Amino acid sequence: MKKLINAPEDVVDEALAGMAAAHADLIRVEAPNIVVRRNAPRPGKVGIISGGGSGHEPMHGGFVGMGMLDAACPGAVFTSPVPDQMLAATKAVDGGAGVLHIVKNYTGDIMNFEMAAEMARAEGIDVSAIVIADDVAVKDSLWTAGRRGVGGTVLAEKIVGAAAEAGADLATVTALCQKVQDNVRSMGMALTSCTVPQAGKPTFEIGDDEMEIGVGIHGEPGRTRMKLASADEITDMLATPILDDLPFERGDKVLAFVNGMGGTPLIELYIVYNALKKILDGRGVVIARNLVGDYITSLDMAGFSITLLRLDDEFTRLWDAPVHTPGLRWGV
Amino acid sequence: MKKLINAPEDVVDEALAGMAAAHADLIRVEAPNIVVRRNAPRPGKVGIISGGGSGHEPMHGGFVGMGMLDAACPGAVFTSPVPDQMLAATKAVDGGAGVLHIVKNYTGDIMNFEMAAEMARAEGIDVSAIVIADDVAVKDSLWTAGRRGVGGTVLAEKIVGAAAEAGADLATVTALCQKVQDNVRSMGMALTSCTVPQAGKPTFEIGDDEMEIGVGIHGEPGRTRMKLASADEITDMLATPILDDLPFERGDKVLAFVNGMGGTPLIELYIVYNALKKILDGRGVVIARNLVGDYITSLDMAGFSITLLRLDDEFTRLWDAPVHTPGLRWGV
Amino acid sequence: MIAYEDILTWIRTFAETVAAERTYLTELDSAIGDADHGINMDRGMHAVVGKLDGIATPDIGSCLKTAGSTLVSTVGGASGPLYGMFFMGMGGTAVGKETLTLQEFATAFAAGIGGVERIGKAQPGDKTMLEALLPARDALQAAAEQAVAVGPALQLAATAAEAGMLETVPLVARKGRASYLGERSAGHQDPGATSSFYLVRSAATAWSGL
Amino acid sequence: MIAYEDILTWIRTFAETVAAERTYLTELDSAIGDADHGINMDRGMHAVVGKLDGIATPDIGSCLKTAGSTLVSTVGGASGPLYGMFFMGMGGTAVGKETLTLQEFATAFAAGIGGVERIGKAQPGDKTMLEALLPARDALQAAAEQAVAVGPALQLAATAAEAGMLETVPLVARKGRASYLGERSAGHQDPGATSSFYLVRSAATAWSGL
Ligand SMILES: Nc1ncnc2c1ncn2[C@@H]1O[C@H](COP(=O)(O)OP(=O)(O)O)[C@@H](O)[C@H]1O
Ligand SMILES: Nc1ncnc2c1ncn2[C@@H]1O[C@H](COP(=O)(O)OP(=O)(O)O)[C@@H](O)[C@H]1O
Ligand SMILES: [Mg+2]
Ligand SMILES: [Mg+2]
Ligand SMILES: [Mg+2]
Ligand SMILES: [Mg+2]
Repeated sequence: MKKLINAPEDVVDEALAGMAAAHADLIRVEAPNIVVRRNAPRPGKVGIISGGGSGHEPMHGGFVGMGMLDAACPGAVFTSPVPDQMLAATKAVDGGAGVLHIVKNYTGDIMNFEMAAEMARAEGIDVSAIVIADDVAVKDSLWTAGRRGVGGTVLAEKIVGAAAEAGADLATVTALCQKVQDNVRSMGMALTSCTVPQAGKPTFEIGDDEMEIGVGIHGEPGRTRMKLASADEITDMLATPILDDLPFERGDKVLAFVNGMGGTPLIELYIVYNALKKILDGRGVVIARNLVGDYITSLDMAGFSITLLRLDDEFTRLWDAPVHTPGLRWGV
Repeated sequence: MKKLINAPEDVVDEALAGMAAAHADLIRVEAPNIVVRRNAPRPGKVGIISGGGSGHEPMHGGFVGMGMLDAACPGAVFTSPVPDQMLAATKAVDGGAGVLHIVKNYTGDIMNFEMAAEMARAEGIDVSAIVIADDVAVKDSLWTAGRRGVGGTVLAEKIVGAAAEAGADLATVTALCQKVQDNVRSMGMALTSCTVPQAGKPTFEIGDDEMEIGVGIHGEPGRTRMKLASADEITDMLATPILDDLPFERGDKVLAFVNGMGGTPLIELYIVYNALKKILDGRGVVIARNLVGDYITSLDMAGFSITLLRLDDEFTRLWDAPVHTPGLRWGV
Repeated sequence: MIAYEDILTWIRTFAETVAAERTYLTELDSAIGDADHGINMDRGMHAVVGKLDGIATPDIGSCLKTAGSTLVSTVGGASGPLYGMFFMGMGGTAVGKETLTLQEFATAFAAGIGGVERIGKAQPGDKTMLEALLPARDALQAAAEQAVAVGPALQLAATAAEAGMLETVPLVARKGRASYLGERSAGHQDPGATSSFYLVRSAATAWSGL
Repeated sequence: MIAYEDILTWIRTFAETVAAERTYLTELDSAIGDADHGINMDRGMHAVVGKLDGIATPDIGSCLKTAGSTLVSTVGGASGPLYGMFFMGMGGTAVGKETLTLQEFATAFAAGIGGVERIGKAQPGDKTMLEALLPARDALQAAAEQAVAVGPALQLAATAAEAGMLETVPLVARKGRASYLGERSAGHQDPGATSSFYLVRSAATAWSGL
């Protein structure tokens, strides 16, 4: 395992310490490992929190700040955080207007967030929760855990964060977050496996000429293992199921998000964006906004994901609203 | 070779097309492969251009925009651009106040930029050039090609770009760029090799338990090959030669820049930043500004570099000035 | 009779087993999950063992509840709440008790499973830890009704749990991270069912003399 | 006598050699550079060959200058300006000529090297393409003075270039990207000296009948 780390068990704590030191103007890191917006709580503002296993940086800690999250709860690498964190974060950001939990759809995340929400409610805080489940690589079904929450989460956090910043109440931001979930779809692929520091070896074996289509952000196996193909072909393999799922239709305006998994250089992401644009142009789907870069990663995995969000005026306005976090910044 | 590409020979063109499509509000891409600020030339403003081989994204094309570069000249992967590009870029951004070429110290870059500068001067454009040579891994000497230009280039482009945006004349921005060079030092390391798409295989072989200290941004071998060490130890191996070289002294204020090489996840860069902060604290060197992320990369190489710039009030003010490019943005 | 000390021995044995099988559990989770089950359980059980010495009164119920809440607070993931609720559910039936009969233990064990079912909402056949826990529960209850001694009863329960664990191999997961794999989850043993088998076997090992 | 057509054959032979040795040249550049020398030269010579057919008049000077400026415009890196200046320097001495004597060719070759030296500012012993070019220049000049035939003269020059190329192995680079390696650059053959040897050998091959 080749990593820039000290002891595997110190990875999360040291990375958080580094983040806190680098972005002291925006965030503070508090026990029990929560990343809190520096000026939280803000009276009357709905608190927005999210969280999940570490290893997806900048998500979620890198999205704490003005116009996005009020707090993030980073668990151990690829492991949902514990309820104590979400409870502490909820209390730290509650300004009396309630707190929204944005939860990615993983069994562990759901259960830990639910426990925390119950505890927080028991302490008199108004808590709502929305589950993001946007990964079309996974078949949706009432009988299973449903789809994974992936790239759509980043967009939800930005849009909902902007609404909360502008003063929207808990019911409004909750409904808005659900509306993002209803209009966003994603899919990812991997060229290489990630390596969990404490596991010490790659999560999956993959041949030098193979790729995994539909991979999860924890290196969970995807839809299919196949021979490496060209960027154009791969982009099509991800874009088509996404487009067909919602479905996105001719004339739809979208936010196109090409996300690197951590080990993929930017030059390749732009090649993918170029391929994606051609596909969307061909379908008459209009890219009105875009985001290209590493925002929801899987440690050192090489690969990428595509997320498409169908935009309306409300989404577009909230996307464009100022944001100032370690990982996303504009308008300030 | 595992890459998200179509044909190796199309990598640069397609990535530029993707970039142009994603950032049409900021840049345009023109023949012969130059990235030009959308509203260039601007009458009376000194033009700032840079360039070099591709494969270091977001540098340089990602730094074209308000408050930074007016144009960038991307060569083939890891290959200096040709004079035609610098000549075209110089003409495209000349607003009558002259053009500064920011050149990284590589034989090829120097020669190609020099040829272009002579051609531009022959066409009546005032051109000056500053060479960035900040890599302390290379022994400096009058008899050799001198030090490589690496991370300091990013900082020079930002600071000089801010001055030009504010209306400084050619002599002033040229002197300012030299001042950055005089106060900046860098060093890098690699855990893995990069792979040039057209070469098709790793530039260097490296054992599973080895690292290369002092590596160049083209995968050029560094100072020494050694057994993998901890993040704290590695950070010290880079920081100490940097600190001792200028030298940076107790009480100095610095901009600390921890840069990912392309294949390194952000979580590891924050661990390195945490280690670097401890080292600088121990030496009484004050981190007044910082930058953590992938800004000058080496394709898919895993590794990082550290750059320290000694700050004075002028540098700090220019660093803080608004910038709006695909790769760096604040204040707008 | 199961004494307070026996409960401690059980928990310690389970913690040791998890530590020893940490890599194996993580490997199982690599195949159909995210390669952390052994790491998660080891982190949690390490924390639980650290708490045991601090407990002043020999109250089995509060000891098990402490174990459960410690797991909730330190494990995260799916297994944190699941094992947490298991121990808290068990503990809830044994508050104030210094010893347990086999029937009381069987009842507590079943209550623990109730906690797992409530929070996890899994059904038998979903390829989860329930596949190992449910047969163990039934074996324990049967043994208690037939007045089998504690040691042999736990041996029976461990055998049942092991069989249930092995039966997870062909199953297609419908809950937890493995469910994302759909049909591709078949052919792999469930990591949580494996740790649950260790939980029962640890009691059998710890209480072989009872 | 070297005719215009012979110059074309030389250039085409060099382009073919570079294409064939593209991987080898790139591998040499991996060791002490940035793994692109073969790619660079192949891109450039491919472009040069594409230009040859478009030349209307059989003017050796303008043909060589076109080759040079095409290299400058398509190669980049260090080798673009260096080889570009080499061909432009050669071409400058042969403007308006349809044939060259061996002495004229030797003079043109030396002028090409002058272009390389002016732009590259390297000294003999710096471990650059000059290590192959300079001995070839001297061998050509000596052969011209001794009225050796063109074919054998180029053979002598190629042998001298090859020896110079091999002598780069122990050298410590003081110019170009390899110089960043300091002492570690010793023990590797210089890629530019290798392509320069191919340049001379291509003439020997193309002109073996002259
Ligand atoms: N809904 C559920 N009910 C019961 N057990 C479950 C459920 N979901 C997952 N599990 C169990 O949890 C195990 C995975 O635990 P772990 O790897 O620690 O958590 P995570 O999946 O969050 O990484 C699975 O092997 C399975 O036995
Ligand atoms: N200053 C110089 N003078 C002469 N030849 C040089 C000089 N610098 C580099 N070279 C030659 O250029 C070769 C490298 O060319 P190439 O790999 O194409 O360019 P780059 O180093 O820019 O990647 C070296 O092997 C060396 O022979
Ligand atoms: Mg997990
Ligand atoms: Mg090069
Ligand atoms: Mg797991
Ligand atoms: Mg080279």
